[in-house]
Order: sequence, then structure tokens, then C-alpha cells
Amino acid sequence: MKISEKFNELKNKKEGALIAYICAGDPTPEATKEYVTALVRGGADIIELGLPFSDPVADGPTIQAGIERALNAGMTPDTYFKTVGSLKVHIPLVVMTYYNLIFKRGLPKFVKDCAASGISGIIVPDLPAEESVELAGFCKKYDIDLIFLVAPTTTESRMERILVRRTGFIYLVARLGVTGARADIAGSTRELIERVKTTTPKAVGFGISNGKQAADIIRAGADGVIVGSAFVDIIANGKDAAGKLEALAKELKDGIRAAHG
Amino acid sequence: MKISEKFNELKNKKEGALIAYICAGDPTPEATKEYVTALVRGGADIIELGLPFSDPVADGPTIQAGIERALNAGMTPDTYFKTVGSLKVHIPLVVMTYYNLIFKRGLPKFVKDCAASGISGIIVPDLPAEESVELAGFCKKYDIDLIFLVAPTTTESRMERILVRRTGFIYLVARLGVTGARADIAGSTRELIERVKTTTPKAVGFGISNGKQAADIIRAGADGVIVGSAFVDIIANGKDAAGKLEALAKELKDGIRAAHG
Amino acid sequence: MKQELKSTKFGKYGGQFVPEVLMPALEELTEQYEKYKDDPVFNEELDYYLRDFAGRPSPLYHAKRLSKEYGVKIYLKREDLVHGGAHKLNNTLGQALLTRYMGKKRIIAETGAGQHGTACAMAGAAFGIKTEVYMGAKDTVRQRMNVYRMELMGAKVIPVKSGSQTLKDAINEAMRDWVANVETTHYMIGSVVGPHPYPVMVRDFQSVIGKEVRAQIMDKEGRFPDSIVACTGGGSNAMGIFHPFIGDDVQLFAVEAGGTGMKTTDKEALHSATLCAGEEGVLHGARTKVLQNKYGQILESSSIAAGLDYAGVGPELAYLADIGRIKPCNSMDTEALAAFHDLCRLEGIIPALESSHAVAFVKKAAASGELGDVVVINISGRGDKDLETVLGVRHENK
Amino acid sequence: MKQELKSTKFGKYGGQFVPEVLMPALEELTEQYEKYKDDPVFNEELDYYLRDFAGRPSPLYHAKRLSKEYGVKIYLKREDLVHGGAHKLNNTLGQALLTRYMGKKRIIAETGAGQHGTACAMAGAAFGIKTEVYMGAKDTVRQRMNVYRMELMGAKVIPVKSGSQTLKDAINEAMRDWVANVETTHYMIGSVVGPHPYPVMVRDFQSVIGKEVRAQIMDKEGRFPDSIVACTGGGSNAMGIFHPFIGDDVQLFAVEAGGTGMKTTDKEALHSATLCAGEEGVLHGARTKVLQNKYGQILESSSIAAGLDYAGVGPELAYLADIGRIKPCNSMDTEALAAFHDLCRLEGIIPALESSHAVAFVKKAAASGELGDVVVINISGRGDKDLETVLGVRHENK
Ligand SMILES: Cc1ncc(COP(=O)(O)O)c(C=O)c1O
Ligand SMILES: Cc1ncc(COP(=O)(O)O)c(C=O)c1O
Repeated sequence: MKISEKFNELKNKKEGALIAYICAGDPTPEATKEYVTALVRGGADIIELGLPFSDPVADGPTIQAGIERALNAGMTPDTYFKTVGSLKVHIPLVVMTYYNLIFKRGLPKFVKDCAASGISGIIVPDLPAEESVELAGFCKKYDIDLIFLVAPTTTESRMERILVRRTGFIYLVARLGVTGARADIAGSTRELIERVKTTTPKAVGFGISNGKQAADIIRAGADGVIVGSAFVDIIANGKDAAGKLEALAKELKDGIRAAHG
Repeated sequence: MKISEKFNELKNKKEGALIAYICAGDPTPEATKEYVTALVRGGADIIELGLPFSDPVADGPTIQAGIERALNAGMTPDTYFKTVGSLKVHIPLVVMTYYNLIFKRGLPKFVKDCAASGISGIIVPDLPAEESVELAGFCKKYDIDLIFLVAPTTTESRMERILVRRTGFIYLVARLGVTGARADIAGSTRELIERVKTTTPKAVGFGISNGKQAADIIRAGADGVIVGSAFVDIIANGKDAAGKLEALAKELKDGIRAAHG
Repeated sequence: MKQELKSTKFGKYGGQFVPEVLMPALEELTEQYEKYKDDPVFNEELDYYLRDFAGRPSPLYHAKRLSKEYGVKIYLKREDLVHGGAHKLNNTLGQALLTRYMGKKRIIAETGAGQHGTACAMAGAAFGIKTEVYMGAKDTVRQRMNVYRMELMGAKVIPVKSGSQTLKDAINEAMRDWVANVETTHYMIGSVVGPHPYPVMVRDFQSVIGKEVRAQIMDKEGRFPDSIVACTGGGSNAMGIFHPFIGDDVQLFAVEAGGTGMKTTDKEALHSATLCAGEEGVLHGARTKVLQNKYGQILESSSIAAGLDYAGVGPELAYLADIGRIKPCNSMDTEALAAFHDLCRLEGIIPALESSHAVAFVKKAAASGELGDVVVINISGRGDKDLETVLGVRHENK
Repeated sequence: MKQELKSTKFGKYGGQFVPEVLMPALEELTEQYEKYKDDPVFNEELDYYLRDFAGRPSPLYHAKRLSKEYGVKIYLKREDLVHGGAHKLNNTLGQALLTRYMGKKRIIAETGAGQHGTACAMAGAAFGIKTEVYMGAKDTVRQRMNVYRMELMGAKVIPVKSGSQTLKDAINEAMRDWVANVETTHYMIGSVVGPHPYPVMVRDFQSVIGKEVRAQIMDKEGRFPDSIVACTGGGSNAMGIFHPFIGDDVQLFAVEAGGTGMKTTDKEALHSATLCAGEEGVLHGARTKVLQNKYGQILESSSIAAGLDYAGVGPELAYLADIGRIKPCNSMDTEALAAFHDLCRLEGIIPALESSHAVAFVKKAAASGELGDVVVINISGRGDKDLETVLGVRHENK
């Protein structure tokens, strides 16, 4: 499913999107399949599936630990595409990974493998707009969205440069810092949403962990909420992870729905 | 007894002198008295009695160890003069010590104490001729000999400077190095004896430990033999020290006598 | 130079592969650096600190006895005499001064063995700027004395407990901190690595080494050397001494750490010879040569010299190697150790194990004549920090 | 200067109180030193080594932040940047060169903590002269790294097992060796102590410090400083910086080690403040001030700084103190430690604990105004060697 289709579908329902991140292969490829299903059952609209890289500079300790568990369990790009290809879900899947893995596989091959395994979008946190021309070209060819991030620090001139290249949705970084669940939502979020002048959907991530926060984000004008560390935390704890993932997804989605009510 | 009297007496007997060194207070003042008596019994003609100094740079490890034993047992200049004063011997006694002890006591007081306790001569291994004028003055006043050393390295000009100041006897350093018993006698000894042109008696020290060496030294033209480390070694061993000191003195004196035979 | 700053690349290498949140900070830094790099007041102040605080110029010493032993005329550039014991301070003084000019109030840095962290702490103390240094928790234990040194100089050392608890985790953590605090904080990178403008800026600050050599060798030999040899981890001491000679007829040898052999497994390399054996990739913000496995996962590198033990290398070096302007080569642990002992014994100079790699290469290469007649070796640091390591090897071999 | 060499004394101090067997060697040394001291070829070669090998001139650094904290304008003479990490090499390079000019084949030396021994080993290696260093067996264990450093540079370290197995036994043993080998061997004394001509010769070799300061302070301030402050063990860094200013209107402060208090017992002193609390005596070849008991036995001295821990002091300092030209004073262990931390934190310079005594004195004395407006402190060495000690104190206090 294309990302834009999903957002259109939600728009019609007057609903915000829940975009859930987990790391593929954490702690095993089998578990990932089970967790993805649970998240979908809970109400996730889009799944962001991390392809683990050895040096994840843009991720916080929680997600870094998930990445390490996946790497130690032997997750590789080959296994990743096989696992994703075998997923039986009917919502958009997005790969999140670092540029070196894409670069090493070869840009055309990577994008082709994405397309072949049913992936609709690519997020590369260490690939700013300036360096993205080549990858964007292949994404266009295979009709895959290349999703960019904007941050509170993003200047107006950069904002323009990014918005020109936008596809799928815009990933708004809610606050300075790296991924990781936090207790409150920065006031700068609303301001940032206002600054991003585009009709393309805006999803806000970094630091969201409960339904109340999710509702606040949607009320602030976002089209979607991205939640990662809170899910990875559940996986790290282990016990009845699938059940708890589903429950948290449900809480978040309920929050999102409530915001429009 | 004056040193010159002793040498005259020996000259008449056609005998070389045995000059024996031990360190006062090693290991106790009482023992020193016993050892001095033993050495005299064995045939020592002059006793050199070390007054222990904390930093004896001109002495080898053997004598340094004796000095440490004496210092640890509490030997001080005051005790030294008391001990020496109580000795009942009828041969010349010579004090051997470092200049700082003399300097600190005050030169006149030190020399006066020597005179009062029956000491006939002073040897100060770290006091070369150039620095000796003041001490020599007090020695003259109290009729005490200030004994100088000459070494194989002593230049002709220095030799003259030293011989001008000579009193008692000349202490010839047999070889380069410090006190300590060695197995052979350096060839340079004979040469040195020949270089020291004076009628004042010449005694050779450093490295002599047995009768044969003593005889060689006398044959080489010396008027006396100085033995220290070999005696201090016996004291270090402890067991029946007095008997062994007497025996070694006897062996050395026999060697000396044999040389003239 | 202005020209060059406009571009973020050296050929295809370099660039700015960092999270969006950092891009404005990099733009600001580029702008500010461009503003001050040729500013006479900035440069006068920097020169002052390099001279009066760091002790520059460092001598160029004709090592007669080593020359005789190796059979080639050797000059040693004595960065071991720079305050702190290595070339690292040239860069941190420059960046600390820039931090002040930019009006930022805080310096952060990553450090492996602690050399760069110490140089940051020194510069931070000299300028009175709050300094915090990220260091792998394992490294803080292994390099206890360097931690203490930094703390003495008022820097806060933050042990990083994530990942392998070593340099790469410290880099990651420092980047995270920068992401969260870009507005007040300058991130002080310790070599010619990372995103633009770091490779250019650090090279420029280190170029004082090569500039001095130009004048000194002219004074002594009346001509340039035939070869210049420098050890290469990230590549800052190498670029510092090479850069002023790029346009001249002087051979430039970048000596990497050959470790215990040029082999790799799926997870680690037995060496740190990135120019020699790495493949193109993107690491820590730049496209460059990288030690990586077939999937692009970064390998754990290895070397007896902690300062060379890095899976990346400066992008400009990758570029210069590709176009043939510098010659990448390497020395093994054992060769570096032997050269270390040579220099100690023959010249009374205890070199860093890093620098010993450069010396070892000269030892090997002198006989073939490829170095020419006159060689300059960059002694990038002193070896006092390495005594325990060398002593450890000696005991192992007993 | 020729004048002065003819006399072996400074007033009543100095002289040559050594065994006869050494006198010819001292005469020869005096003669040879006199021959070469003003020889242009000798001096040119020495200057060359001081510059290219040792890294001179060392900077005179205006320590702004320390000045502000202490309330007086402070310049630091950076002997900590000299090769080896202290002023010691100025002297050993001079004596090693003289050894070569005298045609001797071997250098011997004594060392306490190992600083002078290391400087001897460096100079010996640079000149290719066999070097043997006597060191108390206890000190070889306490200062294992310095032993290793000397050995790396090809010097033989001979542990002395007699007596207290510390510095004074090493001195005794070295003198004995010299007695036995005067013809081939030069005895390298590490401070302005010992018999003539050592106090004069070592002072002259160290005077490069003060000569540089004269030019540097004129350049920076257009005038001489009001005060110069130097720590004083044997007194070589102090005499080195003082001597060129003796005829000028500059106050000279010799800061001794106050240890844990100015008390003594029959066997030991809790300090090493010989100028402050010693009495006239004769030690290691010279008449000078000495820490001694009422009988003239030498006391064990004590200080947190191994390099100041000596019961004697250079005879020229004793003389200059008597005539009021220098002012003896002292800093306690705790004061030196506090000053050590100040300099680390405020300036990014880790000073030797020895040098920290001088800093500590300025801290105390600045307020009274007695130092005047501009003070030069001789930072005689770097403190890397002292980290274990400082760390030990910190742990003790926890
Ligand atoms: C003495 C020394 N040399 C070389 C290096 C390697 O760094 P670079 O390659 O950036 O010069 C280091 C790094 O810590 C170092 O300490
Ligand atoms: C750094 C430093 N400063 C000072 C001294 C004291 O020596 P002097 O008083 O001769 O300068 C030493 C002796 O080892 C030293 O290492």
C-alpha cells in the first residue's frame, strides 16, 4: 500500500495516523513477524521497520540496544528483505536505516529490494536533503517514497530545500535530541508544525510514549504520530511483548482518535 | 703515643706497621673496646677508629654497613670520645671520620676532644689538602697529626701541595676505588710509592686482606699497611669476632715481618 | 581556500551525512569558520596561543644516529614537544578559539584513548570554556590516567556505557549530545574526519605543522625533502604536515596501522589500515574509505596504537590516495614496536606508538631508495602514555 | 665568569670536599669546562641541541586566568615543555657535550625519583655515550616507569641496595664509581650541588632559562619583572632563572619544600627546607646549608615532591641567601597540592609538584603586595609524573 493512500484513507475517516517503529530482528526475525501483527492489531497505520546498522548515531540508547540485539541475532540486509517479504500486512511498510547499508548494497539494488519486498518508503536519518539526489532518483523509478526529517533547528532556506524533495510524509522531529520516550511534549512542536507549509502529511516523532501525548500532537495539527522507543522498551522487557505492544498501540490510536473527537 | 714515635720504634726493629681500622660502636661501644684489645694482641701497631657519619661517600659497602650498625646502636661523637678515652692501649689511635662531623662540633673543640681522649691523628677522607688549612692549624696547636691521602690519580702539582702539609704518615690509596677487600694488589702501588718522595712514613691501604698481600706491599717499599674492610667483615659475621680479629691481625703482621726477613 | 570551503567534498569523498537536526549547526560552523579563518585578529590570537601556550614552533631535528642506522637522512618533526605531548592541541586550540568567537559556551568531544580529550580539556581550561568529554566506559578504565588528567583540568568525563563502550560509542553519544544542544555547544572533533567543515577545518588548524616544516627544511637543507612520512589514524597529523606540500614535488606517505595482519572477519579487522584495505562507505558524517563487512556494517579495527585504532579515515586522504598524490602504506604492531625501541635507544626520544608506525615504515622503505635522500617523519606525539603497553608486550614475550 | 671559576667558593660556601682520588678529576673538569665554556664551537653545538633536540626556547606564558585568581600579573616560564618534561635536560645536554669534548666514554649519574636519570639517558642516547645511572633500590620500585624509560633509551640503571636504598645512597654509590673510573668516566651531577665546578657549571648550563626570560619579558612588558619565583631542591632551576638577573633590581624567591611542617627529629626533617631551616655543614663535596642533627649527621628530608626531597642545597644559594640577594621561603605539601590543582583547572597546565611549590608561594604572597605587579614563576617541569601521587592523596582524603 502506498503511504499517500493510507493518509488519504485516514483523512476521509478524520483520523490521525499511528506510525509504529520497531527494529527488525529484535530479538529474532520470527518475533518481528509476531510483533508487526500485534502492532497492526492494536491499530498501527504504518510500520517503520528498522534495518539495524552497527553505528546508529541518530538513535537513543533504547533503540540502539534493540539494534544491537538484532545484530547479535544475525540480522542482515538479506535476512531483512526476506523477513519483510514474508509479512502478511495490508498497511504501508517503511524501512528506516543508515546510509552506509544502502550505499554498500548499491542504491539501485537496495531500492529494488525494497520494492520487491513490499516496502513503500525509506527513511535515512543520516541523509540530509543535500546528499539525497541520487537515492531520490532510484526511489522515483521504483515508486517508493523517500521521507525527510525537519527539526526545530531547520532554517527557512533548508526548509524550502527539503519541502521541494518531500514524498510520502514529512517527519517532524519534535524536539532537539535523539529518539527516546520522554514525559512531556515540547512547546516547539506546534510552532514547527506551523512552519512546515505543505499539504503533504506531517508526522511528529521523538519522545512520544502515551495516548495523552499522541492526542496533544494531533491537536497541535499533525497528521500522524511516530512512536518508537516506547515499543522497543516493551520488546526489551520481553515478557508478553506482543500483548503489550498491541495494548500500547491501542492506547496511542485511541488517543489519536480522541483528538479529533 | 705519637705516630712518629711508633714508626721510629718500628724502623729500629726493621718492621713495617700494621694499621687496623674498625668502626667505633660496631656493633656496640663495649664490643669496640674488646675488638681494639684483640687487634693490639694480634699485633696492630696503630688503630684507626672510625667515627661513623651518615653519608660515608669514600667508604665501600662493607665499611658502610659497619657504620650503619654503629649509628643504629647510637654511636655519637660524644659517646665516641668517651669510648676512646676509656681504651687502655699503648699504641697510637687515629680517628677517621667525615668533615661534617668535625665542622659541626667546631674544629677547635673536635681537635681538643681528640687530644683529651688520647687520639694522635685525624684522617678525613673528604678533606683534600686545599680545604685543610684551618683544621691543620688546630691540629698543630694540639700536637695532633692530620693525615693526608694520595692516590694514583694525584698529579705532581697536587703531590707537592699535599707533601708540604704532611704530618704523621702518608696514606697511599692503593688503587682507584673505595675501601673493600680485594684479591690482588694493583701494579700501580709500587709506582705510587716511588712517586711519593718524602721521608715521612708511607702506609698503603684499600683492598688488603691477607698476609701475602701485606708482605707484597711492604716489599714494594711501604712503611705500613692499612687494613679495614677485612676486619669489619669479621665483625659483621659476629661469631667469635675478637678471636678472628686477633688471628687476622697476627697473619697480617706476620706477613709484614716476613717481608723484611 | 574559500573556493574549497564552498564545496563540501574532496572529489566524491566528504559531504555531510548527518541528521537534519545537525545540518544547521554545520552550516553555521562552516559560515563562522569561513568568516574567521583568514581574519587577522583571529589568526593573531591563535598564533599567540600556539606559540606561548603550546610551545610552537616545534623543532625539526636531524636524527643523525637514526639516519645512520636506517641509511637515509632523517629529520623528525617534533610534535612530541607540543604541550600535552602530541599534535592534538594544534586543533583543539583552534576550535576552542573559534568556539569563543562563535559565542558558544560549551565544548563537547569524544575521545578514545584520551589524547584528544586531554587536548580538549587543556584548550577548554586555557580559554575558560566548560568542556565535557564522552569516553567509552571501557576506555575510562583502561586509560584511567587520561581521565584523571582531564578531570584535573576541569573537564567532565562522561563514561559511555552503550554498545562496545569504546570510541565509536563515544562518538555516537557526543553526536547525540550535539543534536540536543547545538545552540549552545560546539562539538570538537579530534581528527580530519566527520562531516564538512571538520575535515577542512581540522586540516587547516593542523597545517601549522607543514608550514613550519617548509621554512625549517629550507633553512637546513636549502630544499624540500624527498619524502614526508606520517602515521594515519583519522589522518590529522598526516594532513597537517602534507597539506602545505600538496603542490610540491614531495612524496607523501600515509602509514596506517597494520595491526597483527591484513585480515578481516565478518565483525573485525586485525588492523586499522583503512586507506590500504577499506572500501568506500559513509561513516560518522562523511563518505570515505571504511573498514566494513559485505553488508556495510562497520568492523572493529585493531592496533597496538590506540590513536590509530579507527575504522574510518579522513575523506581528503581517501581522495588524495585515489588520485595518487599520497601513498598509503602500513606497519604492523611488531614493526612499530621495533622502531619505537630504535628511536628511544638511538636518539633519546620516546615516540608515541602511533608515530612509531611512521618510523617503522622508513626503516623498511629506506633500503629500496624509494624515499629519496631526505625524509621528514612526523613524530606526532610522545610515548610516555604507551609505556605500560610496551612493557606489557615485553613481559608477554618473556 | 673566568674570575669566578678560579675561586671554588661563593663566600664561605662551596669548595671541594671530596676524596683525594677525585680531586684530579675535578681539576680536569674545571680546566676543561673553563676551556669550553666560552668556546664558540662548543656553544654553537650546545645551542643547536638546546633548540632542535630540547625544543628551546621555552615560552614565557602570560597566565591570565591564574593572574586574575591570585591578584598579580603572572608569567609562567614553561620548562615543562622542554624535552623530557623538565629543565633537567638543559644541564645534561651541556654536560654530555662536555663529556664528548673531554674525550670521555662513559657517563654516570645518580637519580632519586628518576628525573635527572631520565635526562641523562636522553642526553646519553642523543650523543651515543654509554650511560649508567645509580638509583636507590627502593626508588627503582617506586619509580618503575622512570627506570623503564631510562632503560628504553639504552641507559643501565643500577639499583643501590646499601643504606636507606634511596637518593643519598645512589649519590654515594655514584661517587664510588667515579672514584674507581675517573679516567674514562664523567660524573653527571643533576643540580647546582656537589664540589666545584659543578655548582658553577650546572648553573651556567641552566642559565639559558633566565637569559630567555630577560629577552621574553622585555618583549612582553618592556621591563623586567618585579619578582621571580622558583622552587628549590638542589637549586638548579632556581639558579638557572635567577642568575642572569642577579645584578638587576628584581626580587628572587627560592621556594623550598615545607613538607608537613617545619619540625625535625634527631633523624629526620618533616620538610626539605634547607635554606630556611638548615645549618652550615659539608655535604656531598660542598660547604653549604644542610639539614643535620646536633652532631652533624644528615637528616632524612621529606616532601611530597620527590625532586625537592634533599637535605642539602646549592652553595651559591646559601651564599645569596646570607647576603640577602635571594629570599628563601617555603610551601607546605598541602599548599603545593592546592596550587597544582589551580594551575590545572585555570590554565590547562599540569605542573610538576616541585614547580607547584613556587606557584603556591605566589598564591600566599600576592595579597601582601611584596611580589610587586609582575611575577615570573619558573614551571620547572610537567606533572604527568606526579599523577599517581596526587591521586593517592585524593583517595587518602576520601
Ligand atoms: C600521538 C598520536 N599520533 C597520531 C594519532 C592519530 O590521529 P591522526 O591520524 O588524526 O593524526 C593520535 C590520536 O590520538 C595520537 O595521539
Ligand atoms: C620538575 C622538577 N623541578 C625541580 C626539581 C628540583 O631540582 P632543582 O632544585 O635542582 O631545580 C626537580 C628535580 O628532580 C624536578 O624534577
